[in-house]
Amino acid sequence: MKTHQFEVIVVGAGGAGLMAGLYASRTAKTAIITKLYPTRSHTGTAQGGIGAALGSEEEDHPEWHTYDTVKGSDYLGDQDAIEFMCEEAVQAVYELEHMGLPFDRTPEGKISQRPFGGHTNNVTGKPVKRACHAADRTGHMILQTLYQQCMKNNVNFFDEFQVVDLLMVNGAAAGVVAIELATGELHVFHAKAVIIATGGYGRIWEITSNAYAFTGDGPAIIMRRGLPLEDLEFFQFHPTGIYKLGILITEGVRGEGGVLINGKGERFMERYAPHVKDLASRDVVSRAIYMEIRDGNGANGQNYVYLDVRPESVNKYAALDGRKNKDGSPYTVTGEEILAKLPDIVDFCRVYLGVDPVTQLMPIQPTAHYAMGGIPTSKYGETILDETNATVPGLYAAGECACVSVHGANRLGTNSLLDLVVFGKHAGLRAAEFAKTVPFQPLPSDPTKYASSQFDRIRKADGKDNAFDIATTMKKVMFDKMGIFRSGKGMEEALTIVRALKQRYQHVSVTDTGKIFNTELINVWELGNLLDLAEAITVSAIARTESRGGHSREDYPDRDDKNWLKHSLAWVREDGKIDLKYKPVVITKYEPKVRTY
Amino acid sequence: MGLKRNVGLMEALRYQGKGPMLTYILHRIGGLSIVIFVGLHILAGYLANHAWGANLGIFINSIYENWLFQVFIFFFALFHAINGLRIVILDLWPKLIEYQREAIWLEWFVFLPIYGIALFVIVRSGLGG
Amino acid sequence: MEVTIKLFRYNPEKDKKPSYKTYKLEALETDRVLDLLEKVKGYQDGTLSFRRSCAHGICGSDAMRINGFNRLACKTLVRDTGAKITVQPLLGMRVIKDLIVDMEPFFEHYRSVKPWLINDDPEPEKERYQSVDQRAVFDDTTKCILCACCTTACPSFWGNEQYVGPAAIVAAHRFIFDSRDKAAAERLKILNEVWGVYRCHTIFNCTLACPREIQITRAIGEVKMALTTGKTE
Amino acid sequence: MKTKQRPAPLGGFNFDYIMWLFTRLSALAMYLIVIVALTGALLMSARQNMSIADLMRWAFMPNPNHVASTNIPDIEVWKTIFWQVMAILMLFFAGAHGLHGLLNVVEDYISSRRIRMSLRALVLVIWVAISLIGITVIVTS
Ligand SMILES: Cc1cc2nc3c(=O)[nH]c(=O)nc-3n(C[C@H](O)[C@H](O)[C@H](O)COP(=O)(O)OP(=O)(O)OC[C@H]3O[C@@H](n4cnc5c(N)ncnc54)[C@H](O)[C@@H]3O)c2cc1C
Ligand code: HEM
Ligand code: SF4
Ligand code: F3S
Ligand code: FES
Repeated sequence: MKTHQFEVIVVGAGGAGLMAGLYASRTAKTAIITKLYPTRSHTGTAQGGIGAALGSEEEDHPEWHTYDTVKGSDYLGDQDAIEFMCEEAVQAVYELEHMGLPFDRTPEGKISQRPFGGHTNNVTGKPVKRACHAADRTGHMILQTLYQQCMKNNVNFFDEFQVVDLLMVNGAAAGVVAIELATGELHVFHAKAVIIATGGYGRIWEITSNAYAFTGDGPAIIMRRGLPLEDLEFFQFHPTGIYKLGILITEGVRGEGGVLINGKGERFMERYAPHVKDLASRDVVSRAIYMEIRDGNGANGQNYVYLDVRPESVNKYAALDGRKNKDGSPYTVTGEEILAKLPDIVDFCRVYLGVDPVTQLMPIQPTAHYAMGGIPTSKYGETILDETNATVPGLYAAGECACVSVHGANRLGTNSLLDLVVFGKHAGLRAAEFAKTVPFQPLPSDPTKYASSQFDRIRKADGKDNAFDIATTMKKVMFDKMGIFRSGKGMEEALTIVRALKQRYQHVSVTDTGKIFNTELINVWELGNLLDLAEAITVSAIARTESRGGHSREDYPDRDDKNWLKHSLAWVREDGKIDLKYKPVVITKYEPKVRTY
Repeated sequence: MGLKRNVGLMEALRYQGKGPMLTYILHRIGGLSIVIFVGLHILAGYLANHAWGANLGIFINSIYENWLFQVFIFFFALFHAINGLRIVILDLWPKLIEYQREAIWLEWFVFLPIYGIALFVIVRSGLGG
Repeated sequence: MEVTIKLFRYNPEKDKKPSYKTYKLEALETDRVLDLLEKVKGYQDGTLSFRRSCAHGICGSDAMRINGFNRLACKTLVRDTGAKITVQPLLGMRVIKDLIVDMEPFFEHYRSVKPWLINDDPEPEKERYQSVDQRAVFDDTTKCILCACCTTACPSFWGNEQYVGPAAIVAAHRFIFDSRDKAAAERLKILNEVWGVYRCHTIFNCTLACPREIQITRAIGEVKMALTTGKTE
Repeated sequence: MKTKQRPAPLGGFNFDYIMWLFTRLSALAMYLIVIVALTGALLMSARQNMSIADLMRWAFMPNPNHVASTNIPDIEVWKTIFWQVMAILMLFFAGAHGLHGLLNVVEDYISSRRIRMSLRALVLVIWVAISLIGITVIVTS
């Protein structure tokens, strides 16, 4: 066992982790621990853009952005935090630009922006260009740029170290325990402040746009240490994933004028969102696709529909919608423009589908995409202890694993990257500030005890069950019963199955007895995290007897502001039972209204 | 822990490098054979002029006269020259690299007929025809 | 269809020498090689180790030699490989275990070219302007995901691991040709050394291997020309 | 809206750079010489009197030695100062190009700076020697 000491430890090197590390390292001795090489983080896959009301191409205001986000969140977002984020957004994007991020440019040389689902001009109700982008690899460029800045500023990195436990002493964070993948050795990182930025947990679902590494390690670790997780029932299904594979086709495709077409060749979004049509927010579009499929309008009678970005269709529908360029001329695109603006999408389709989107339709289906819920935090990234908003000293969280909550019940596209940058930065600043004011907590006497006990259990299990089977079953049942549409009965079934799987999981062992890169052991451990979260998610969802944002129940189809305008907090008790409590939503300016697009 | 970094020659040659890698290998072998041969040839020319080394000089020159050797050296010299021109052009005008695939086709297209004719002539005279 | 997949295996804690093991499994034409590796690991041999994350060719974790050619396992379909597949670790790197190689030297080279924006002018209030054309010059090289397919396909790198390698030159190109960056001269100086661009013999293995279809050799060529003409526009 | 021009870097005059450029330029120069030599040979009626191997030999090294044993009736026009200069030029380019090429191949595999520098010195010596010998052969034949 090796021990390291840093003032601030950041767990995770995605957009949130790097931003936090970059800022914390300015004043405090900081290290970033990550289970993947930083550039392998999932932020790199984000395609469409980062939202900020720069107004480089047309009129836009942070207030509009705030309103859209509040509305997008189905009024579950905390409005003070949303306001804060949307105000900071503009400067955050400029800051990224100064760091070297190669945004696409307008003819005047400004940062180019494109329309995105749910982002509107508040006066006309029409989509507004708010997503700042670098082709369709904005996340990639953010990740690379932040990593480059970290190198420039000599931030310490522990690459391929997987954090497996959080150390808490006297109710405050004291560090983390991590396993060095290359040697299998446990390391203790003693710290004054810990920032968790481990990303989401979309691997719980069968069809997902999320990486293999998205196993919810951070939230699971937090939960095991007796801290709550917020709003777990809200998980976003992105409308357009590649059929069967779940690989994401960015909303930017629809931003550039692509439309959804059902098996009968109709543009069906007109019926569900008459104003913004294909650019309605994600929960709305996903449900619409699902309903089309259920009504037998899927393509070829299967469970998918088409996304159409062929120039002739784009031009046809743009003309019908009366979409105009800035100078008032009708909006048109050519095949080359599609290729230039969406090169990676075109590449995915060619490689994985053998389909050329410039001339053919893309088969798509909704795909598990984004965790709105997670570790509850204040708008400065401080982790919240309970329903009174008390905070845990020295513990911070940011990024997809955190729940500020700016996304409420449904996240708008482009707001996650924004969330990473804004709250990553503030978490970093706060943590460094905090570290300057307190001494190190003493380490517990045997800091690695809990972590090694988890691995020992796996090593010693009887090996009667197969992890791959358990994972497959969990993913399937979660996608079927805990997907876009849910019902009390279905969710109960899911819960029973997940609990049974957790029992079976106790028998899973490993054949690899080595220490060096024992990925089998790690994968089994990660499966444990997914199962724990799946259970907590299902329990939280069953309790919420309404439909809101990403949580749609067939047995309770309406939003119920009277009883449910509140965040849920889930704790796992010593005996493994899950406790739920609730805390109010912060409402400043925008009273909940019926949500239509 | 771990294996040593090891790239054996065979391992490297087995990499499925396609057209350009082959031209690189041939270019390299060609360049080396030409320098070595040209060097020897110059020496031979010098030696042949002096009684003390005439035998050696003549022997080296007779290698050159051998048609089998000519088949070999002409292949590499011609290939080196044509491929070298491709490299020079691509290196000095990087924009043209867009057409690198075509460049390789073109290269073989130029090389094969010229070498074919030369081969025919050399072999015919070599076999005393 | 049934596919046979032959895997390079090496466990540093048990084996003195690497070996190959063959597995048979059912697969669809549209399956990724990565899916097959996952299945082998899940059902046939849990000890198999490899890196992966995003599963759609964007994170650069799973670069390996598939049928003798550097690719991403998640971007190679059974359709492209056929029913007989051989998978080996990248060439020219230290193998740590099975398909996992030591990436440190690769990142070392990457860092050596100062791949970050350097501009000491005071920052403007808003964005720095850059025309569409200025932005287009280095667009191609911003796509790099640092997968190392290129560097480990380069015979010069095989020959000597001190060569900075195409990936590092790509990273340098991205900044040298960025109109906002002011340190082109510094980077060119680094690349103007024995282990810089002059180990590149225009072999093109890098360009052909790049899963992001970056015109690497062209980028290297542009760097060489920048050294000759001093122009970086 | 034009961003400020950055200070343009110098061409960095070091051995590697110079030799890189020299290799390319000498390649072009050799092409030129070969073309001149070939045209000259054809003008001097090589077509009827020479085997293809001799023609090539002349093209790469326009040295009277290389055509002495052919069926050319009048060898005098081949033995001019002009062709001697061409031959020496060719020797210069091919020698430097080829020997540096040799060095380049070796350097691909040599990590040690000391060995590299010694090899460079050695190659320089060989180059000078070969050139001197070559020139002697050319002018004395
Ligand atoms: C396909 C796709 C497209 C998207 N497109 C957009 C978009 O257009 N706009 C937008 O705003 N958002 C988008 N998103 C959402 C957004 O990209 C993610 O929510 C965001 O990148 C998450 O960032 P993060 O920093 O929280 O986590 P990540 O970037 O995933 O980073 C997680 C980090 O934590 C580390 N880690 C995890 N577990 C451990 C552990 N146990 N120990 C140590 N380290 C650990 C990992 O190594 C990694 O470095 C998209 C998401 C996906 C999947
Ligand atoms: C018109 C004729 C020639 C052309 C166009 C030419 C072109 C080139 C070029 C462009 C290179 C550089 C390759 C690289 O750096 O990747 C090269 C290398 C080389 N050349 Fe030539 N060359 C010619 C003639 C010769 C001659 C006559 C010799 C021998 C005396 C020779 C020997 C070499 C050697 C040894 C190398 C190094 C090989 C390598 O780096 O792979 N070349 N040539
Ligand atoms: S240039 Fe291409 S092959 Fe090389 S590391 Fe980058 S993405 Fe990979
Ligand atoms: S393969 Fe290597 S030699 Fe140059 S063109 Fe690519 S870097
Ligand atoms: S797993 Fe990310 S590139 Fe293959």
